Amino acid sequence: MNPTTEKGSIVVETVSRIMIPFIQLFALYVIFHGSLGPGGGFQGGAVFASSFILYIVVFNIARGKKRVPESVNMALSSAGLYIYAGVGLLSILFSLGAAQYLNYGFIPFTSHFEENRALGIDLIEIGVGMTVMAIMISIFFDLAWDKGKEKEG
Amino acid sequence: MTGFVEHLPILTIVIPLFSAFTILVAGWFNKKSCIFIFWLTLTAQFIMSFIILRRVLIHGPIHYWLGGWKPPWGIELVVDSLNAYILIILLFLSLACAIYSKSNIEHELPGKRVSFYTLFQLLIAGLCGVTLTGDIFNMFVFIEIFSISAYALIAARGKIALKASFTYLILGSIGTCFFILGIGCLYSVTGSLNIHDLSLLLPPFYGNKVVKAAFVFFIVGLSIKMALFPFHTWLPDAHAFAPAEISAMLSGIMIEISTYAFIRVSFSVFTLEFLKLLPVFDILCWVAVAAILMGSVMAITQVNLKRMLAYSSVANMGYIMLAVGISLSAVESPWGGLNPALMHIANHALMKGCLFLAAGAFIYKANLWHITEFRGLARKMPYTCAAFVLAAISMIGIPPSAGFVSKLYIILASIEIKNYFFVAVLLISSLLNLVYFWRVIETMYMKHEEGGHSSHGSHGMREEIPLGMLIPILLLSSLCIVMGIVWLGKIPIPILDQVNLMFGLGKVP
Amino acid sequence: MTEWLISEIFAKYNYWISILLMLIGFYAVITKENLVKKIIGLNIFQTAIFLFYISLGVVKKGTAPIVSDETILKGYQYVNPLPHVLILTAIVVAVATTAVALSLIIRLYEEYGTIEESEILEAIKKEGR
Amino acid sequence: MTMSINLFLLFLLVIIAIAAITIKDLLSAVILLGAYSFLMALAWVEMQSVDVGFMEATVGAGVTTAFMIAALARTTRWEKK
Amino acid sequence: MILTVESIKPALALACPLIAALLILLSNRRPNLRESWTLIAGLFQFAIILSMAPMILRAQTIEYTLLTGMLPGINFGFKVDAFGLMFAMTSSFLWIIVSIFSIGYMRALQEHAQTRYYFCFALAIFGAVGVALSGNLITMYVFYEILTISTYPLVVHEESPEALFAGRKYLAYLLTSGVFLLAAIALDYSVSGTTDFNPGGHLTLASASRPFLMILFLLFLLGFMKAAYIPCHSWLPTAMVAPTPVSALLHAVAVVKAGVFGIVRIVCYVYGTDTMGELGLGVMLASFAAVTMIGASLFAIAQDNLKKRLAYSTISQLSYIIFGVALLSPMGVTGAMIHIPLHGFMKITLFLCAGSILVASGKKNISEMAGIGRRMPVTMFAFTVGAFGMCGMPATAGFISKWFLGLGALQNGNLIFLAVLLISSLLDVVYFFPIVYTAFFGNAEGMDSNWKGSKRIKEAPLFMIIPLSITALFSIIFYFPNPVSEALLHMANLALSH
Repeated sequence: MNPTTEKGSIVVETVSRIMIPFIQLFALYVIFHGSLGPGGGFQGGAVFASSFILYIVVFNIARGKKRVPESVNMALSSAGLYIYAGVGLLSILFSLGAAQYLNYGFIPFTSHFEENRALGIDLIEIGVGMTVMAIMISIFFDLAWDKGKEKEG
Repeated sequence: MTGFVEHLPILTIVIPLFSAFTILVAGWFNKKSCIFIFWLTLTAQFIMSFIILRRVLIHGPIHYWLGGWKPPWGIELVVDSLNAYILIILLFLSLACAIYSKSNIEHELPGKRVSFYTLFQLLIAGLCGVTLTGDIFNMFVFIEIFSISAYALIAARGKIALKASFTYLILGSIGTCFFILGIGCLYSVTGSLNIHDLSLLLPPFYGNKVVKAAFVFFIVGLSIKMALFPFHTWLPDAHAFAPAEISAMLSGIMIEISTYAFIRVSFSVFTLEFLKLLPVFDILCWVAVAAILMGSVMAITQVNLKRMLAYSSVANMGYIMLAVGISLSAVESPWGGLNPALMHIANHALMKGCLFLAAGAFIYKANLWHITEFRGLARKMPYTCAAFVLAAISMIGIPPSAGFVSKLYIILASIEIKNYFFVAVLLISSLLNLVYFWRVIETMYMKHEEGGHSSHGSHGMREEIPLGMLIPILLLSSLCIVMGIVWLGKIPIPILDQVNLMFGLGKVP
Repeated sequence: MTEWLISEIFAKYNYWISILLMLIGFYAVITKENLVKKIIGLNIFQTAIFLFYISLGVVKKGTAPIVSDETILKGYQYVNPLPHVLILTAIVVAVATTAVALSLIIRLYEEYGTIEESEILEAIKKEGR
Repeated sequence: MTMSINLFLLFLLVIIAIAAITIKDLLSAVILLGAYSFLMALAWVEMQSVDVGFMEATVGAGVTTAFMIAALARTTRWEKK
Repeated sequence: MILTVESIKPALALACPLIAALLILLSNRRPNLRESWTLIAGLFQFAIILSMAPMILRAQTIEYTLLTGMLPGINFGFKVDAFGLMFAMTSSFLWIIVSIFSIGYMRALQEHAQTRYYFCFALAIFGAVGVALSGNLITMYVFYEILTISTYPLVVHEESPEALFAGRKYLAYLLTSGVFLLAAIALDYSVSGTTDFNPGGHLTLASASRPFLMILFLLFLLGFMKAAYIPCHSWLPTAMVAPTPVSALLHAVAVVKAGVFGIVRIVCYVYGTDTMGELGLGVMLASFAAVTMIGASLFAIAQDNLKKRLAYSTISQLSYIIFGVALLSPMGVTGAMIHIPLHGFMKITLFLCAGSILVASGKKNISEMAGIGRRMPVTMFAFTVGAFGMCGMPATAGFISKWFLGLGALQNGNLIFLAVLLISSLLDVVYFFPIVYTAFFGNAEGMDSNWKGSKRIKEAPLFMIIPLSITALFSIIFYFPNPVSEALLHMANLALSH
């Protein structure tokens, strides 16, 4: 039961190799479909993160770290937050202070107010998804990776 | 340019959020840059808080609809004089702790600087959020944000702090669970979450059992958060074993913010009429009295300075809650209404902030935790000890310090409601304060070292802490005295009057 | 009596069950020595509160709050979506709390070699403050 | 019909919750908690709150369980007493 | 008709010691500079206070408001009337004297922590003069507590376990009393809506019920525990472990007099003599004072330590003042008021003498002082003057105040009180006379052998001799008609006029 040392069986490895892209595709669907149906940035991000967690559990944690290094995690989580909060600030900026924070109808992506709004929501969902995914993965790393044992082993 | 000022409340919440993650990224490249980003953010916030206060005092409350959605549906930020006032205290103490933290964290948690500052920044973002929001569920979310950051920050020193943090986590989560239960009850009755909207929708349901239950849930939940007497068990360890600046933030601001949440919920959501229906505030007074006595007595039994200060915080929460409890019955200006409570919130933030930072300084310099080890400390660290004495004098309530004024006001208010027992308790507790603080001062100043911890001998060199740590301590301690004079004067009257007017408390001159 | 039972217990059974679950969770948080068990209890407690919220939003014969042409045409009633949004946030918060708690448990285990509360307290006492 | 499903799910929830807090094997307790979360998600979907059900299924049943198992791997599997 | 004048002088007078305290801290390393700050500030302060005297003598009061407060009816400010000015003049003048003495004393004994000593001394004077000049109870309370806190380091100056114990006792008594005082002030304020001092008082029977007023008075009395009446006196003899100049100024003038001053303020300016009389509190207070006067004298007889004996004498003498106001008759109040400066001068002479004996010979106990009068004639002569004054012998200042007190007792019409006064004076003689007798006529054998080898005992340094001679001189001068003593009497008469 130690994800750092054990070697997985070939069946599990192969199955998850096939599964992971599909999980990720589904996660993307969830993120982008969030504004229309069930799901959204957070759920999508969590699904995305679980695909990585599956990867880490099946292969080992060191390989997982190589795939998603800590710096990438951090950059993704910050970038997600920047997107989220930045869109909010942009709406203030573009409306020259007339619109409120997160009133994304005012960001001139297109000429239509409603389209702007839809795009704004999508952007925000992407931001949330990125942050959630990165944070979840890094929490899992922190919980699962025993630094002491690594040095011994 | 009033249009811009309208956006400041949300900026005070978003900018620290931005900055928290910026610190994370910047820390990856250069560990030293974190602290500067942190300082910059806080200074900006502090300046903004003053602009907000000025705007609120002149033009009245700011209502800010997030995303342009109108209140019953969208989240609203409301800034009135109460928020603005609390925000300034919060940011001021944060700034002091931030300045202090530079040297201390390099020394105490050298490897964890980046994550420390990130969490600290998140803590401040959460506290600002609680203060500024006008939506009760949003308040819950921000309470959780600052609590989670606090759990992690408390645990930073490891060992006992871990256990303390865990206890706090469990109790704090239960507290917030009660809080959302309360929100749920209110929502089931009214279908709204906006504080202002609730206050309009609730009155027909005041007799409803669900509403009463909701109020009790709020009281229990927030009492756990603010460590009111029977629920204080998490506090002493958590406050004692956190890093110094976090202790200062916990004792000086975090429990006060929970008190603010309590005031907001009970006066803005449930209005005065509801509070007069139930005898809750009377009960609260007696609980507060128990907290005062218990906190003071327990503080006397402590040998660990920071634990002693933590118990003193329990007692001081008692003061604040007593003042809140009396506020209903005592109406006559200027000690009526919430004035004493608001005063003591500010004063306690200054005093406890100063005391905890000073205690941290002793630990920083010579790893001194226990009062008995402080022999002859005044010769080595004269400025820190002097600051400690000033803050302690203020805690005891000796004039003309800040603590004296708030104590005087609470006493006057208790006399007005003709409850002489409260007066006696307040006076006794100030004597108890004297006992436990004077013990420390006496050891520091009057007892000589017995060839103890220093290699320099009894008339050793000065071993003062770095300037960056000293300045906030001295600033806070001198404010302990200055604020006493300010409170006696007329400067704070507009703010306090506006708060009382808003809640329908007190007599307006 | 039976009327009361029907109106207060059976008609509102999900409230009663959510309260029962809350109590189970609360019991675990308070009495269990094991820290992981405490966290499990806390999770049950929180989820039960969420159940309470969701029950608030239920509309008999309502449909999921998804806007589409079909639902508008047929005039369906939606269940109240606002509690859902709240619970989404609350679940996030609960996960964050759990994550922090688990990391604390791991650190505690590294320090004291146990995750039983009484043993940790004993070790702390032995160490002296 | 739907009411009976709902009642059945909720009833099951109570049983699983009790099992999760009484069982001595922590790993089993954690798995039971995952099952509890998943059942809860089902119950919510049945109550027409699809969004929250989805969330609980991914986060409560998925990620939290993964976290807990990871934590158990670092500590110990059995509750003493 | 009393005219009120606005003037910043009270604030300036208070600023002197405060600034001096800061300068003293800054010139930590240079003793000469440090001590000259003390002297300069003392001179300035005395000059400012003295300059207020003409206005007061013209039956005016000086007011200065520092802060208009949030509390209606309370301004944080000063109001100088004749009584306050008397106390302020005494404290500030004696501060100069004692500062000069301290320089000699502290240097001769090479005491440690001298900066702290002078710093706290300046703060203590700040507190004492503040108490004297403050215009209402809240302001007075502020300075009263400053006085308590700032004298604590002086009491524990020695830092020995004994001193620490004394310090703890000191704080325990005085801060507890501060708590009572705060309660009393708050109650008073809640009843009458003001805490200002008015001749004639602001509390009347109409303002509250009789039991309430009685309890309030008791609280006030407990609040002014600095007056060291029995049974709340025991902190004072214990606090005698302090260096002698501290005992001299603080325990003969500033601290204890602040307590007595407070009681006079309460009796005459808060309750007013009429209300006091109607409530029957005068008799109660007078009996209290009578017990203290006689009891403390009896205690004093049993003491061998010179300073302790002086301390008990102080307790007894302080109660003369309380006794005087408690008589509620104009003569009695006048006697009480002038006893404040007169007793200050006489008692400080005695303490300074005790200090110079200690410096010159190292002796603390009376039994060891046989024949010392021949070695230290100036000191012991001054001591004799002081002692005679205490006993109320004619030709010393003590006679005047006792004369007025006696007249007051007659005016009151209660002969028992007169008897008490006489008995107490007799007891004063009983415990002072043996000291003078042993000092001059005792057997001087073995006097020289046990101090600094075989060195002969001689007079203390000039720094110490001059101050005590001055005060002794004043103790005599006040007896004979002269402008100063007439001004004092005039002031005491003015103090109560409406």
